[in-house]
Amino acid sequence: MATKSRDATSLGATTPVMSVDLIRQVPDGVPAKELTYQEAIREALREEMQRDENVFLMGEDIGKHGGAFGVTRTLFDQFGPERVRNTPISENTIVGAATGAAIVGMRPVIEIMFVDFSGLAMDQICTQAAKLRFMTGGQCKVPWVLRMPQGGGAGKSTAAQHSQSLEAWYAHTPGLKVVLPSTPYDAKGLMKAAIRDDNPVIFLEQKFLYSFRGLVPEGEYVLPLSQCDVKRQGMDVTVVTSGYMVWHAMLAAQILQKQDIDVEVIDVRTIAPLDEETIGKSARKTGRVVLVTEACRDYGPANEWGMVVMEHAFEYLKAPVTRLTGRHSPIPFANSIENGVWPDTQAVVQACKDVMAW
Amino acid sequence: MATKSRDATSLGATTPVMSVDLIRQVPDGVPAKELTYQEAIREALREEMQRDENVFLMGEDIGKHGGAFGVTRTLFDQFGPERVRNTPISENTIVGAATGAAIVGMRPVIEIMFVDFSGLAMDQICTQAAKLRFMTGGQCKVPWVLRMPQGGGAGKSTAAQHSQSLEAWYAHTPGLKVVLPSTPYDAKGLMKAAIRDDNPVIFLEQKFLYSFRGLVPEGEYVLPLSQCDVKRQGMDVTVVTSGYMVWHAMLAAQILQKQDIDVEVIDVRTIAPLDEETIGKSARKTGRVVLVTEACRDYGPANEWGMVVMEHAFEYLKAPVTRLTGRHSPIPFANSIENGVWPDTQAVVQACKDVMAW
Amino acid sequence: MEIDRETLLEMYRRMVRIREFELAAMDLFKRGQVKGAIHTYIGQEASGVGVCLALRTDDLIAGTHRSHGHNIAKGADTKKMMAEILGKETGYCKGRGGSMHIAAFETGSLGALAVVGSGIPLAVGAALAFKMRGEDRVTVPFTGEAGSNTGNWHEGLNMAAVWDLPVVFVLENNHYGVSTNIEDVIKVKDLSQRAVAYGIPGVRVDGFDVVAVYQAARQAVDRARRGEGPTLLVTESYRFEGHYAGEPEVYRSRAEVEEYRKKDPIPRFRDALMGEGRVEPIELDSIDNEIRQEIADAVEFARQSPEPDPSTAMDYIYA
Amino acid sequence: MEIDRETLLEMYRRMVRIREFELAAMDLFKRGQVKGAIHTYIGQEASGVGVCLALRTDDLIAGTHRSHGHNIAKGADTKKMMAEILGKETGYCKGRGGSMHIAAFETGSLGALAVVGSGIPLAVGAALAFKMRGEDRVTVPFTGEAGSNTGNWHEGLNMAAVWDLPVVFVLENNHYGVSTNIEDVIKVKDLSQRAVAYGIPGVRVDGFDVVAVYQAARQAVDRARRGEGPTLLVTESYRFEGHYAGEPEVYRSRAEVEEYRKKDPIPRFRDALMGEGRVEPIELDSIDNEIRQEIADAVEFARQSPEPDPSTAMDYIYA
Ligand SMILES: Cc1ncc(C[n+]2csc(CCOP(=O)(O)OP(=O)(O)O)c2C)c(N)n1
Ligand SMILES: Cc1ncc(C[n+]2csc(CCOP(=O)(O)OP(=O)(O)O)c2C)c(N)n1
Ligand SMILES: [Mg+2]
Ligand SMILES: [Mg+2]
Repeated sequence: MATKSRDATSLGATTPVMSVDLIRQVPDGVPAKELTYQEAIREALREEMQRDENVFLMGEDIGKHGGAFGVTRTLFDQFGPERVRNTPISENTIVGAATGAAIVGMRPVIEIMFVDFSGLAMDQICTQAAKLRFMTGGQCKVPWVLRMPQGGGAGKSTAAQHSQSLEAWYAHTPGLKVVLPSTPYDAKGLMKAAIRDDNPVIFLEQKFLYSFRGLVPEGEYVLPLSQCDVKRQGMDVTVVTSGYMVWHAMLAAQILQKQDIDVEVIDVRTIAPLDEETIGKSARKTGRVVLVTEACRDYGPANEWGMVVMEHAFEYLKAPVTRLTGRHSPIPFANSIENGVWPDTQAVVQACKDVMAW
Repeated sequence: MATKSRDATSLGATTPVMSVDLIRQVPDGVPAKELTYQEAIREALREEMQRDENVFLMGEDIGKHGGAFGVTRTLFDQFGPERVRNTPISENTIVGAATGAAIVGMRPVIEIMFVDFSGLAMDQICTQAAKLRFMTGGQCKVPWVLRMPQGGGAGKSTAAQHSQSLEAWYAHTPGLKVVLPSTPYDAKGLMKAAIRDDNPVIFLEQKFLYSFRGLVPEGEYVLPLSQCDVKRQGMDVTVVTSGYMVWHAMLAAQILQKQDIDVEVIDVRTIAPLDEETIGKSARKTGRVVLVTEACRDYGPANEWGMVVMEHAFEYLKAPVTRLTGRHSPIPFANSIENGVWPDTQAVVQACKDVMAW
Repeated sequence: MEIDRETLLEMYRRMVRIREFELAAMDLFKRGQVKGAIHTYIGQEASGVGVCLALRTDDLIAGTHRSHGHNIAKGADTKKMMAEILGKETGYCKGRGGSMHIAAFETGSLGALAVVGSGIPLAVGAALAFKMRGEDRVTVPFTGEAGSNTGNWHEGLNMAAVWDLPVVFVLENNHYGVSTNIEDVIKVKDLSQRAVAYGIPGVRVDGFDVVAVYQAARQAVDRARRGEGPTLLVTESYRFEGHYAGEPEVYRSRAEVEEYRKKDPIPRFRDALMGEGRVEPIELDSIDNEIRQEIADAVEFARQSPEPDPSTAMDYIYA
Repeated sequence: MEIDRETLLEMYRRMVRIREFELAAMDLFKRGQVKGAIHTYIGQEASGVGVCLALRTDDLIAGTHRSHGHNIAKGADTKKMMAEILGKETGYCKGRGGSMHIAAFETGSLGALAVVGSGIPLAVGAALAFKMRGEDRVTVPFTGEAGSNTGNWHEGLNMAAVWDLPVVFVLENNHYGVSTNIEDVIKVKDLSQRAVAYGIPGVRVDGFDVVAVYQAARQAVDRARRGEGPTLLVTESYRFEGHYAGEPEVYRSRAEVEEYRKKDPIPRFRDALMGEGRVEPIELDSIDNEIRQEIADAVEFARQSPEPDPSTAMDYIYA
């Protein structure tokens, strides 16, 4: 029997009620405040700009307007037009300029309004910035962060050129680091790490998550790049996922708990370089793995995780690793067919039950 | 025990002697001639241009000069500057112009000199051409072919910006077809199919193969897209591969035969959409699979094949699916470290022995 | 250039049609019935209408994120337009595209691409095809002033110039790219000067004056049709509404907007028509009424239309 | 502008150094000792030398696929240059880059990028950093005439112009992009006119005349240093050799090449120096001899140097 990898097509998407309590990351006792994912990113930018005068922001309409999603709002008033710099519509040159500035010691944090537009900047991102240090035998380094909102959310997205998830393109490029946080806590801690990192870092922000709330420590903290985060421990089945899909996985885990299925949720919050150990360890423990990504299926990011399981846990597998991915299609505008483009809680629940039943 | 996916780093590359006889595709009795991979592509272009006046070529220096690798040489003299059209250095616009021409009924075959430069054209390739038919609800179609030389060959390549294998970027984009032929026979037959196809087709040509010779039928023929080709039947282990790596796999199979290991070689000559059945069927038969690609490892094309095996043949697997890929690194200039960037015959032999011994 | 009465009335009709369509679309948006974003053309009607009335149906436009007006100016059916905006199967793009990708191929379009500048290469390529086939058709890519800073724009104008292609590059200067004023991203004051870099004519015209736009467009289009090559046509107007419906507009003053609203191309043209005494107020009123009814019907049609059937989700990905 | 004797002799020295370096590199290539391609600067020496002598060491250039000459003009060590071309650990890029990516950061470089036009944004960004930090440093991206058709070129000049950045965009017109003559891909005859589109000065100079280039570059560099913004500097010369060593040159006649060789910038400058009587032939001869020896030593050094150790293959991917 062949287990079909399923895209979400068949399963009508349900817009879930995601409670803050679904993911708790701040240890009890540590003073904390509630922030949205968007506020958390802004706070990280603000703190790093205060800490290091070499950090500056560059992008289209990031000034007074605050960017397409308001992430940089108020930073313009605080730091002014030099350090919160509006640019012409020139994606490739925004990235290339960041590279030039980084080579001479700055730490630019740049924004491309939607990851969908980054096709215009692939040369500067993947062919120049990612390779420059290597090509020059270490004569330079390129410490920039490229912020790119990506992804969708049932009923929220805007068709084929404003809704994609493209982490796979960048994760396949040696020399880049790729981050995709799922919570306010991770977003702030990873952004600070990305800014301090000496390499070009692709920082993907899931648009639908901007309004999600979560607890963040009052005090300063920085999270390590290149580590998966076990968002939930479980014994029966491992769900490897990232971004918005983490929330579906957590909600699914809650539901499955009631059915005595104990789910471990691994958040690949740094997509590349990948922390293989954490995935391998969990797969060896549970022997059952479901991969969940928003990106479209073929040649997608879930595959790398699946092969890591293959290489680290083959003889422990009790069922085939299952892919649950975005529909392999451009993203449509109409609700009736945008529904089901992305996996949702129900789809994760079903996939976990299937691997348990296999 | 964890089986490490190996990149070729550790194994010094051997430049193999690839005999024409390694791959025989023309049935005995069928009148055939020997052509190089490059001549085969040129012949396909010539025949299609003679057959259909809407077919024309566009790219940098493809005229008298014949393109960076001489593929279009003599076509300029035969068809003239209108249909063999030199362009300014404007990759994104070359592709976009082909899209516009295709929408109004032409069948442009365009060239980007090295796939490495295609980062400049990703917007027109992946965000426009691939999605236009869908975005417009089928009001148009985009029948173009984008030719891009790619890949390397030990001692032959020219560093980080002229040696990559980037099929994964394009194969991850719904709406595109991606072809990567390994022999003169496939190159000609698939090019003709690509030109006649009504969708945007990425036609990748492995640079090192241009001089490879092989038999091609005297008469006209067209090969189907979206089919894997079983280049060699075997019972013990399946090697799934494409492009230049197919030759290493075939040579490895010959060597392993002497050691009583019977290798099946599957040539994924159309990378996307992928023919999953052929891969699944073979994996169920042999229960042992080695994936070989020139592309760098992480989030690379081999992973899709591996997950297909997982989904179609899990319970038949006698050993973990092994990845043998390009080193996950920008490609260096110096021979001493370019050696081992790509898998070679010895690496394939070793990987097959390992899965047999597992 | 003498413009006949029918053409003048058609100019008026299409401008009003665009205006009423946009007002209705904004109204639907405010009531939460439109998903995603809509970018209205209010204030810029004279630009699209002046240009498109200088075109034949078999000439092709390439649209942008702001192309409701371009399509209607080219003759698109407002029913199928409105249906598309509501994501219905009866829309031009069968609901797959929505507002940002709305394109009426039946009245001459190459599609509407929401990546700024990306429509330009398509127009260049279609024009190349026309030239190669000896057809006297013209293509018109629309771009906003901020779009002239993209690499696409430069590459496209250069390619069309060296090959003398029948393209009229219409650069619509509404002074802002989202929140960014043109002065902050373009140093040259007269955008038509950018034509110098390509050795082609650059023309600048009052984008609030539909007749002036029409006349300038006619010259450029005729030139292109005669095989004499591309022209850069800059129309100067203003975006009366936010970048998208509901956009806060923190970057400009109400006063500035009010100043420009005084130049509203529709009342201005109305007065001009009546002033010349060639048209009776009642004719224009009846046009207004017709259009209002047409748009009301379009909204009703769109509302009643079905969304795409989920079973068709995978259609149109491959031909 | 009065140019002192040392500078004049240094101009001569660097031009000869480039010429001899390229001849040696071609010789090595012909003997199969260089892998990949080499793109020589022979015939264009006056352009790079005139520009780079107008720069300080802490000013930065951005190179291309054809940057042997740019680096040497900026003061690079020919030993490390030759070692890089042979892929040795002692090369500027530790053998990782090779001819097309050769870049001497120690004498002021941002790297050499082989994707045409891709170095321009880097120069713009570094200049932005200098301006933000109040440093009076200048950046110079070199581009060939064909590179001015890339989107990067347009976006880069526009961005530098609107921000008044200290960049001197040097456009080296050698009349060909690989096999393609400039007339087939650029309609405007005087490339400096492309500056009009950005509202910045455009200057055109004889690229065979090192003094003329130097003087034009000095003005543009000083202007940039004063914070008055970028300049487009076009140097008109010619590529004496094939696009790359061994390239067949089917696209131009021997006669055409011979005509241009008569303008060879080195003998021309030699004669000028002696004509003015400011320099004795013997001084120039001794420079020639010094350089020949230097290059012979460089070749020897490169030959003797070790290739990168395989154990270091994964170095320098991440910082
Ligand atoms: C390449 C690209 N960058 C950014 C955006 C986001 N965006 C959408 S419209 C717009 C402004 C366009 O301004 P202009 O070209 O003047 O057109 P207008 O909206 O004024 O009609 C921007 C930046 C985009 N769609 N494409
Ligand atoms: C974007 C891009 N397209 C194509 C090439 C292949 N290529 C290398 S050099 C060259 C010609 C460049 O001409 P020009 O800019 O005039 O520089 P020159 O070689 O004459 O110095 C081309 C097309 C490339 N390196 N990059
Ligand atoms: Mg605008
Ligand atoms: Mg040139």
